Amino acid sequence: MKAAVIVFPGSNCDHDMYYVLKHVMGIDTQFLWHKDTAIGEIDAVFLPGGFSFGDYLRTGSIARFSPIMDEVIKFADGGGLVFGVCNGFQVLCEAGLLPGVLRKNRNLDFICRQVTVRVENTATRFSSACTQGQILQMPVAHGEGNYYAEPDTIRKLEENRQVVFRYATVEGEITDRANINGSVNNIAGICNDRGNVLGMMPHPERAAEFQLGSADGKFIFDSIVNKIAEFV
Amino acid sequence: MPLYNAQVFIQLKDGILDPQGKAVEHALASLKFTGMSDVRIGKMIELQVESPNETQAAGNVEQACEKLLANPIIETYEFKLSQLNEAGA
Amino acid sequence: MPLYNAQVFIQLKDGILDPQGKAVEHALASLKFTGMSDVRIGKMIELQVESPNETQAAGNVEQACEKLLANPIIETYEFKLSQLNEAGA
Amino acid sequence: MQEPAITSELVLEHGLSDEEYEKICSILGRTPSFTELGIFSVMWSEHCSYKNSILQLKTLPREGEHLLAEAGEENAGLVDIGDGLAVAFKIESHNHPSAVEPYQGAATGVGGILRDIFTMGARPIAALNSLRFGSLDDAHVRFLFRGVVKGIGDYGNCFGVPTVGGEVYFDDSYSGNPLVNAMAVGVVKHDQVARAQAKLDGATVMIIGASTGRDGIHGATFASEDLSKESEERRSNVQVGDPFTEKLLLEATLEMIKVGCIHGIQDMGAAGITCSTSEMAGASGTGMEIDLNKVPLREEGMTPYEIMLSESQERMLLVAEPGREADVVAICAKWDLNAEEVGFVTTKHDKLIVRKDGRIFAEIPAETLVLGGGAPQYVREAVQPAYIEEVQAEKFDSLPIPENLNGTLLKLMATPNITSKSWVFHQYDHSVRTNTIVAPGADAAVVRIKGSKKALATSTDCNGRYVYLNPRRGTSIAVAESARNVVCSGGKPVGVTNCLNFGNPYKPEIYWQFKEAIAGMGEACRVFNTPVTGGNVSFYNENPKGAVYPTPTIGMLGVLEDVEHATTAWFKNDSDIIVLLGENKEEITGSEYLASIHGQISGDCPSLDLEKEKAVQDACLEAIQNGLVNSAHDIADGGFAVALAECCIMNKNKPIGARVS
Repeated sequence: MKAAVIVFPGSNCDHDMYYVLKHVMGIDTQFLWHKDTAIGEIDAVFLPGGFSFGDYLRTGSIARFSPIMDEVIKFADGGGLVFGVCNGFQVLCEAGLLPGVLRKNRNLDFICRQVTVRVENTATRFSSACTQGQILQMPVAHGEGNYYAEPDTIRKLEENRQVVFRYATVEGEITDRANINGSVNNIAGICNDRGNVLGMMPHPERAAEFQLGSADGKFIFDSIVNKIAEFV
Repeated sequence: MPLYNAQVFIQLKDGILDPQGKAVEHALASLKFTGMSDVRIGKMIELQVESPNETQAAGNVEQACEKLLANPIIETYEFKLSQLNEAGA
Repeated sequence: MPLYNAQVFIQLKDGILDPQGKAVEHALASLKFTGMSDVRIGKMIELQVESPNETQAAGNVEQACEKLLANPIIETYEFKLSQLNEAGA
Repeated sequence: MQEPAITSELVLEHGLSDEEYEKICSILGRTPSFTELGIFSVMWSEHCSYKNSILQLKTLPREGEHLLAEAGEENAGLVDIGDGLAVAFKIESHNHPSAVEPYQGAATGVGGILRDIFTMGARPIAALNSLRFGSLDDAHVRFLFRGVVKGIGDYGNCFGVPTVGGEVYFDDSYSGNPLVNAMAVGVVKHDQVARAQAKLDGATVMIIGASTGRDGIHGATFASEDLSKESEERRSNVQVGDPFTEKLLLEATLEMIKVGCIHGIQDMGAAGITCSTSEMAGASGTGMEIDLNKVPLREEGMTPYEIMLSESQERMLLVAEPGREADVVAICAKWDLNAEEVGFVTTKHDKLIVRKDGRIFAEIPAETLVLGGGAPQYVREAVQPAYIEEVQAEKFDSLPIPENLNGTLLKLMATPNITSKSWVFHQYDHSVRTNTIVAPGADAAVVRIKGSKKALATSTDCNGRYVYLNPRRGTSIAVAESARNVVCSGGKPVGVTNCLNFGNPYKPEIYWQFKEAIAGMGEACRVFNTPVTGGNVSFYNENPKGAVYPTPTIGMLGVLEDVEHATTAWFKNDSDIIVLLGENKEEITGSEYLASIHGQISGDCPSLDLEKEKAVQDACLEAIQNGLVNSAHDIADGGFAVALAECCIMNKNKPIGARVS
């Protein structure tokens, strides 16, 4: 399996994603610069967290026009696996690869803390190693993670089971208290209708080693590796 | 080439929750500003546009809003143009 | 009591660095929007003001800008008032 | 362009005394030009020259076998931690700008300290901040506090450095003049260390990063006057930070150092181009000629005076390796940054020569401008303030014991100075870079170093009340407490950086507090073998009512030989044994209990036996290193009862009880 982590000016979790893929998961990983115009022999493209272009104007609104994004869109249309975390999720929405938008957090402040998400659909290339309803602990660190989409988009996402992760209590209930940033239906992560593009606000790469407090994020990376193995 | 000043106003679509507006409304009340309500926060982007004529200038600004400046899912935009100098000045 | 609609425009003072404006200007250029320059990002705050008359409404909005809406150290403000309904409507 | 003539008012307005002005004239052999007057005023300001503090600072222990850079020689302290790695760390203040514009003041404070770290080639891996405000009941204090926290968060989060620790204190003494001290820690391989040098004759001098505007002119001198009404009017444009450009500057700088196209580099902090050019040339005993026409400007019509004194953020001055200028431009272009050749280094003379439109506006021997060179150094008169005897005489040993002890403890736990600050640090990204082993809210933060078994522990500490009541012992306690925090987290204290926040040094009582504090710091640092690697002095922290508490904030760096030694403070298992190391004395003078329950800030500060403290710390560290310890917590504000309560409730998922006799 070969993976690529895209670096936009302002990305600051690119090294973190690279470290987990290469040193924790042992995947052959390389960086791609936002001005590159070819992805090459890659099985999975990762859009890391950070403040691409300073998050100016709107989070991800400028990164979405970087030359590499045309290639990412072609790669996704061709069925390639694309995974966006935090700022990466915001860029995927602005680029139209995922529906909806990430707005300012409900409490208007930046939030960095451990949260729990519930696995809603294990039949995806990003959650196949999880069990239905499984609780995963991992950190969030964002100022704009409040997911919104028009009502009929939300209905379609729910009907097609494209909502893959939801903010939940430690006991696994979906409550408003567990809803860290005000997202519609506690949505923390969604995939596209084809299931090959996923965006999520929580950071699995910051919870892939017990030393950092939780290794639950590894279930997601395991899912990706297993699914690629099936395809390749 | 004539130079135009464009003022682009970007606002949340009606019906979309505006927590920032609500927070400001709350703060105004606590500072004893009575009678102030329905506070909504939006963006104002000002820029200068060099263009052969006003229609083309407007077309350019429209394009910029559609492509970059506004997010159609939750925002609406409108803009005003004013000429800054005479042609070729 | 008559109801007024206030539009408050808040901008950075001249000379104050506007990193956001710079980034948007750069993005517009890379999207081939030629001739667009001097991009400045500001805020537009819309609110409704209940007040006996326009002068008092203006006074209230002025106070709100000085005290809360604008940061006098790095921002300037201006506002427009328009009456929404007849007195007591 | 006609520069204003030099008048005595102009000299005074530039904060220069008559003797200082005479010294300038004798150095130049003539009266200075307006631009030269501006340059001297900023370089000889308290902020840049340390003129009223350097002679005291020199009494501090500054050597240590692990130190790779003498204190003050480089932009930040540099400590060797083995495995071919060195750690750069420093703390700096941005108090006055934050009192005027809290958000930008705090943000640019973080930006400045981060640049001090990566200008040495080190990648910042942890940031801390030590904040002090007036009482939260005051609306203006709440405005300042919210702005400062948001400014620190927005800058650090966007830049991508985890904010992992620090402290927040609220006391009326700080109202009107908040203290905003920002600390940063970075790691660098020995062969990647960059120096602020300009030794090569003919080497090209370049400015990289943001364009220059009229930001913060008088910024440096601004911090050297009382924050009074007149300084309000003279406030020019506030400095605005751009963390996005700073992140690009970081990546470009590290990339240039890696490919070896940089001979010397220095960040532009206070006094911008003036300070970086004169310090680099002055330190290397060379001259430097620059042409202001080549400086990328953001505003029209800027005068040489304004360009030389501008404090626009996110800029660096570098001297390229001969022939590698194109590499510098290429790397900066990749990161969309300016990279302009503005002049050259010369060994033919030792002057800083500034030209614009072909005319010389400044020609000054560089060395005469800098600390350790020609900048003045003073010892001021020190007089023990009258209040010292009065407060230290009060014993409070007949105070009634409150009947409702539980109620008192709960009240103490709820005071702003003791209660959990999670509502603050939850606004800071503390897990970016996936190195954070012990997150904020603990005694010290612990961050791992990828590729090495070692880890770093850092903490900032100072109890301003103790230092007010007894400057010498209060400061020793600050060092002891910072070391204790590091030890409780499993680290061995190796070095200190300090941020000395005091009042007006020209007042003998204030200077007495300063001298005593430095003496106390030296004593403690010698016992703990933690040399002072550098830091910052911020005088004139006064407001119309009087000086703030003397607050010598200590930033302590500790090294964990093995990241597995990382220890947290909360109790872990049922029936674990609780051990008290050291003696619990019945001292309440100067305590939080006395202040918040009895409304008294008086009595001498608690006693301290430095040798005993070292023994307690060594015992605790050895026990941790031998795996005997599940948790360790230092007893500080609020004393024994609060420390115990904290150990029980700190872990929100698993609160646990305790019984002590």
